[in-house]
Amino acid sequence: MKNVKRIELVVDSHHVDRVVGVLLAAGVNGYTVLRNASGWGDRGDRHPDGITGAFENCLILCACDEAKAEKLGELLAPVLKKYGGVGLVSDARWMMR
Amino acid sequence: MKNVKRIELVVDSHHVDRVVGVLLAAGVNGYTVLRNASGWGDRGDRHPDGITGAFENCLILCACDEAKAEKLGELLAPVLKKYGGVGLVSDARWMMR
Amino acid sequence: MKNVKRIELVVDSHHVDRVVGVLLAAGVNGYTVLRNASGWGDRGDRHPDGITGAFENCLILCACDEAKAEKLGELLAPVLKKYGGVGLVSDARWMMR
Amino acid sequence: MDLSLLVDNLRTPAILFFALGVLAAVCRSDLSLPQPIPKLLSIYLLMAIGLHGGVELMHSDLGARVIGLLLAAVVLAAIVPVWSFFVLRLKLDAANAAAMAATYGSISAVTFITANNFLTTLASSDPAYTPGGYMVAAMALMESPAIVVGVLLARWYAPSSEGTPAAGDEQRPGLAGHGAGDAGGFRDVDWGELFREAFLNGAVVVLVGSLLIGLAIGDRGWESIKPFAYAPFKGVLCLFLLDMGLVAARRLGDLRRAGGSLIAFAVLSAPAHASLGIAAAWLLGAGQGDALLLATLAGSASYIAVPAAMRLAVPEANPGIYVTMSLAVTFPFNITVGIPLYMAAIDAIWT
Amino acid sequence: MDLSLLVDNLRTPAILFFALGVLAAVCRSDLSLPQPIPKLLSIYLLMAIGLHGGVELMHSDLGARVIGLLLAAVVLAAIVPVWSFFVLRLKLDAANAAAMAATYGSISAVTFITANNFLTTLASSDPAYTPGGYMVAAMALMESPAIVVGVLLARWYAPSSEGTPAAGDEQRPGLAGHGAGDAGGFRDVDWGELFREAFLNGAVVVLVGSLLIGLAIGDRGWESIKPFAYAPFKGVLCLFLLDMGLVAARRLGDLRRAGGSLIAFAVLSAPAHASLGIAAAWLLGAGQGDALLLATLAGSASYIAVPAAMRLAVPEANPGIYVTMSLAVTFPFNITVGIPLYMAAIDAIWT
Amino acid sequence: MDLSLLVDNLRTPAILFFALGVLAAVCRSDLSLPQPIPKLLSIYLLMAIGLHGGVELMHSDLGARVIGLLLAAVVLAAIVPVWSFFVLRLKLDAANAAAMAATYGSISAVTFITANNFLTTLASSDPAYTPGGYMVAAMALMESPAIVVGVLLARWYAPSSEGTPAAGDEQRPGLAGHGAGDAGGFRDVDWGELFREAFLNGAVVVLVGSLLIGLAIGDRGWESIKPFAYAPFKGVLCLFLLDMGLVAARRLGDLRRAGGSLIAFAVLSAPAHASLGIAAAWLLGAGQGDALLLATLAGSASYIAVPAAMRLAVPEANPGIYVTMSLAVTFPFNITVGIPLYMAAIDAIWT
Ligand SMILES: Nc1ncnc2c1ncn2[C@@H]1O[C@H](COP(=O)(O)O)[C@@H](O)[C@H]1O
Ligand SMILES: Nc1ncnc2c1ncn2[C@@H]1O[C@H](COP(=O)(O)O)[C@@H](O)[C@H]1O
Ligand SMILES: Nc1ncnc2c1ncn2[C@@H]1O[C@H](COP(=O)(O)O)[C@@H](O)[C@H]1O
Ligand code: NA
Ligand code: NA
Ligand code: NA
Repeated sequence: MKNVKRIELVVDSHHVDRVVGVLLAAGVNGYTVLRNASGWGDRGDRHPDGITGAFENCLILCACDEAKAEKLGELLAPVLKKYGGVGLVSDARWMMR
Repeated sequence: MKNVKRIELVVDSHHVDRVVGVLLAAGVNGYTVLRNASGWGDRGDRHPDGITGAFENCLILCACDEAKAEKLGELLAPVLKKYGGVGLVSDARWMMR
Repeated sequence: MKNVKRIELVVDSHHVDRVVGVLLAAGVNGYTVLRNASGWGDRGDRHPDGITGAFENCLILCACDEAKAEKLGELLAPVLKKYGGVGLVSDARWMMR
Repeated sequence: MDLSLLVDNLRTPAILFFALGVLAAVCRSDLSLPQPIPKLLSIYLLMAIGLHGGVELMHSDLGARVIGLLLAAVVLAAIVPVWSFFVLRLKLDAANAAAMAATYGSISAVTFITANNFLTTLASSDPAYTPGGYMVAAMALMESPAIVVGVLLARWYAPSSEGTPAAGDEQRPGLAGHGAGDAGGFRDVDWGELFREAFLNGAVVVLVGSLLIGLAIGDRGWESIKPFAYAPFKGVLCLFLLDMGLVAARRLGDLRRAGGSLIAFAVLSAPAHASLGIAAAWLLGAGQGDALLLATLAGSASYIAVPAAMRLAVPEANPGIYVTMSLAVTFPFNITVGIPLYMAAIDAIWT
Repeated sequence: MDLSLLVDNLRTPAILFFALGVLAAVCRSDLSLPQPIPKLLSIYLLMAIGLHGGVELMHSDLGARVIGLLLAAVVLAAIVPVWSFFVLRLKLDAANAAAMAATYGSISAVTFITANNFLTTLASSDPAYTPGGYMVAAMALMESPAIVVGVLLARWYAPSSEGTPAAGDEQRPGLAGHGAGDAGGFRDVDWGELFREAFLNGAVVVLVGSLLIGLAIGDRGWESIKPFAYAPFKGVLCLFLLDMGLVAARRLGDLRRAGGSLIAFAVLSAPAHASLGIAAAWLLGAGQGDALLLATLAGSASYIAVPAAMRLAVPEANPGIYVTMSLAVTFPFNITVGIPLYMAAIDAIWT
Repeated sequence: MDLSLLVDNLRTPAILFFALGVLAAVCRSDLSLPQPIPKLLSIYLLMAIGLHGGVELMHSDLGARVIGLLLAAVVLAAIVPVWSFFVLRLKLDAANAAAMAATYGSISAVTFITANNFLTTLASSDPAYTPGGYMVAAMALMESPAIVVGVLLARWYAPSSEGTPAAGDEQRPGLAGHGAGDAGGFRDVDWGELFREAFLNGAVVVLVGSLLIGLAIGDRGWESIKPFAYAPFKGVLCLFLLDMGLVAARRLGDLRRAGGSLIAFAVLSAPAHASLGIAAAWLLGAGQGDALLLATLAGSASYIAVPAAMRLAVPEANPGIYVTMSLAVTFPFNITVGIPLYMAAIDAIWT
């Protein structure tokens, strides 16, 4: 098992492609997306209503090495600032496979 | 980036409003909810069946500071005890935005 | 609160039963499954299309003690190798209930 | 008993699809109708039955007999849980007995719909078998009372530490000083929330709302939505029962765990409660169609509205028991054997 | 004004289901139609209206009057956001004013469908009330222009630091040196993406595509799919409006926060813009049916296509404002009071 | 070849909606029908085609010719994968070749339905084009055999370390000593599971179950569900094909990666296998309608049942290859060009 950083992002569903673009630009090896999340934060209540699509959140999970995580922290800050959403970074170990 | 606690709860979908009420009472700044989870635990198999709605789980994710996490641990214990469900607390860093 | 390991797996939805079988074989006390995940990794783009069902991922979350996590790391490695998917292990504390 | 009623019933498309679902689940097929398909189907069914009932109701004259039937329905829904509770206490703790009592006092809309379906052929040859639109109102009235009765029973007979926690209750730090409002009502039952669950549950709202809309729109409105709300109804029921079969059969594991005496209750309470319905209908001079529906309502058990309410108000009760009994035993019993059985009994008494 | 138009409209099944949804949400019922049911229903409605419009269009002859109507539609969709923007700037910043202006310049397909519905009874007695299939084309043409205009306004009037970040912009480390392409276009608006959102938004594609398919398949093709695309249409609309009611009422919290002057805009802009539509229709010699639809399109506001585009192009704008106004104020106003009002005005002018 | 057949086919609503889906995806529209809408639609289609086939089957007399056709169907489904495997081995490893061989041996229900659709107009003028209800049974019989053959081929020709791991296999610590049962059958193929996947796959169960139910319910039962299972069928097919177009076109990236020779196989195998079907139908003296359906079944490739089974039994194979070829090449080929082509060939031979 090797040490990795576990990056967890919650963003507006409309922005997933952008955020994934940033992940790819940083050179990560994979990511996972869970749609249909609701939540609450600085931008108020967000609850997918199925009609407008305007209030759906997504959870993006990405495991990468420390250097990439560092870079992602920099690349994502302005994105989160402009488009809203939050990011968490934690430590994990990558299971051998 | 600042250090935060990452609180992760898995509860019956019917109890999300209650649990969220507790989170708000503790003064957190945001949370995220993923519905439609299945699982297995002390209360047996739980698998959303779409008819009864009685066996659907939800995952709730909340990042907050250590003091609030402490408080939440206290406030949530009786809730989890009475209504079932589990809670995990881990360390994370909050991305600048 | 007691210390636990937090195991997070992303696998093809068709393999959830197998992976859960391994979790149970290792003696865990519970797990949670979130379906309908998309993602990207060594096996390319995976996005649930609703027609073939062939490209849907699942996120499996399991909290267990260190010994079981150790054992799971061993048991799951060949599974992830053969069937694809990733596993992350991190530290967490289990909320009193 | 006229066996042909039973055989005819078992050859109905809807029942056969239920059987297909059960078979598929028993053989561990991967067939499933994922969320929210069943939700869509059940909202459709409730909406369609409500609208149709409302339109029919508009055409009926509501005499004393109808009022009597509606009253009988409410009374049945309120007393069934009481006696059930005391019977079930022999085997279950207060919380589980109360939840299950509420389940059996309330009704299953799909069982009602199946009974309606069953009547269509009979009604075409003899109008006494045509049920009145007010029977949909009876169903709507029977959904909620049992929930309230169930929760009252659970509170009354709960071990005192559960119902009325002492001020210094050690197991609830942080809540003792906050009051129920603060943390969402964990101290005691929140009556506002309970009434909301009982009377404003999604299923109840769609049914009652559609009934009232059916009353309001008149024939012209009904004609405009009939191709949606009436024509495909029996087909949608097939699809829904396919899923019911899958879901019911997948609870068979819980069933085994629950044990024989509960299964016996789930099977025997259906004809027992149905008999009360038949007796009431007979005393009130109802037609055979109305009698069958009242019997079916009384004999059926809830698996949507009640579980939702009980998860909130009696969380100590295990839905693996009360939902399983209702869904995997009483429901299949009623739609396959029960309905023809009640019909045969009614035919025997009425003629 | 002929009040019977209003009363008749309020007794339509679809409107009553909308009211039921609002009521259920206000009473905090747990009723919901989870994702993706509403998506299925809205795709169905767009597909059905598009096909029907296409088939009708095939049978119409497209003279100068029709071309005039289509042109008027596009012009209305492009100028409404401009004046709206400057009015809204009194209360909102550039981003929010632009997003809301785009919202009100574009259209709501369900409002259009409701107006169509409204016309069916009138049309059966007087053919002047039968709208032409080209009005669906007018709707399709009005979806997108406002999006482009809105984004242009947002860029033009944005605080300069937003629109054109300085090279050393401290708040965007790592992006300043990368250029827009690298990180997905965060520096400035990505016009390719914007046009894709405006003209290739799912709703637009289904509507325009179905219209063209309706034109292509001929009567035989239409007959084969009519039992799907035509017969159950009004019923599906009921189900969809039930959900619209739920969703609209659940945004009432945001409404209170937004304040009175925005609500006034949301209510008053509808008849104001509708008047422009009526004037255009009158000048072009359109029939009463076409006039009502043009008025309704002009008076309605988007809550699907525009929000999707604005999230991407003007992320600083708060959908809690522009979606809420459109969905929870203008939409209910139009389908309940607006449409009969516009009809009454048209009747008064035309006769 | 009679080009009007092709042109008429391309103007069918269903085909046009498929094209719309492809176009939307190619233009990168955000249009999508999220899960589980497509699942609902495909269960509906299988249920409807099964019921209709069952009802028709009840009315047919099952002579030797029908038995012959059913037998021919099974034989085709079992031998197509064998020869395909050896051809595909030239380009692919054993696992991928086997998965793809299974895919092409099995069938696509929607292609079958499209062919059925295609026949309706022809059948109205000449009864020889009316297919028998037993062709639905033929389809059901062709779903599963190829799965079993495919897995056998994969096991047989797999590199030995894959199929039978040595006791000390280093790459599988912890499993070597546990046996297959323990960890869920990772050591080798689990035949019980495989047969369950092959014969109890959801799609197979709904199709076969509905066929049997169609046989059982009689004309009265069928009449009661026809407004659901028959009238809207072609419209639902349009909606489903819209999604198929979206999904197929979104796999075009994988297609490019897979390379020309596989694409050639995906295109050319369809008429090749269809010819086998035509030959069998000719030898058995079938009508033109039955012949077209047998050809279409033989020429079509699975993208539901087989991928599900292969994910479990041959996980080394890449669904990005076999699903993509079937869905993004063979399916579009068959529904647009293939079916009219096979019909033209049959017409030429039969007359
Ligand atoms: N403290 C938090 N913990 C977990 N999720 C959060 C938190 N704050 C915000 N979120 C999620 O991120 C989304 C966007 O946040 P915001 O941009 O602050 O409105 C919210 O709708 C939540 O789903
Ligand atoms: N050890 C665990 N790891 C992850 N999820 C769990 C665990 N135990 C329970 N859960 C989840 O929490 C839900 C409720 O747990 P319980 O109240 O123990 O039945 C289960 O249905 C699971 O989804
Ligand atoms: N580095 C990663 N971080 C998060 N999720 C990943 C990562 N790599 C792969 N995944 C997920 O695991 C699935 C299977 O991975 P793979 O077997 O590598 O294709 C992918 O489709 C992703 O959803
Ligand atoms: Na009852
Ligand atoms: Na407008
Ligand atoms: Na084939």
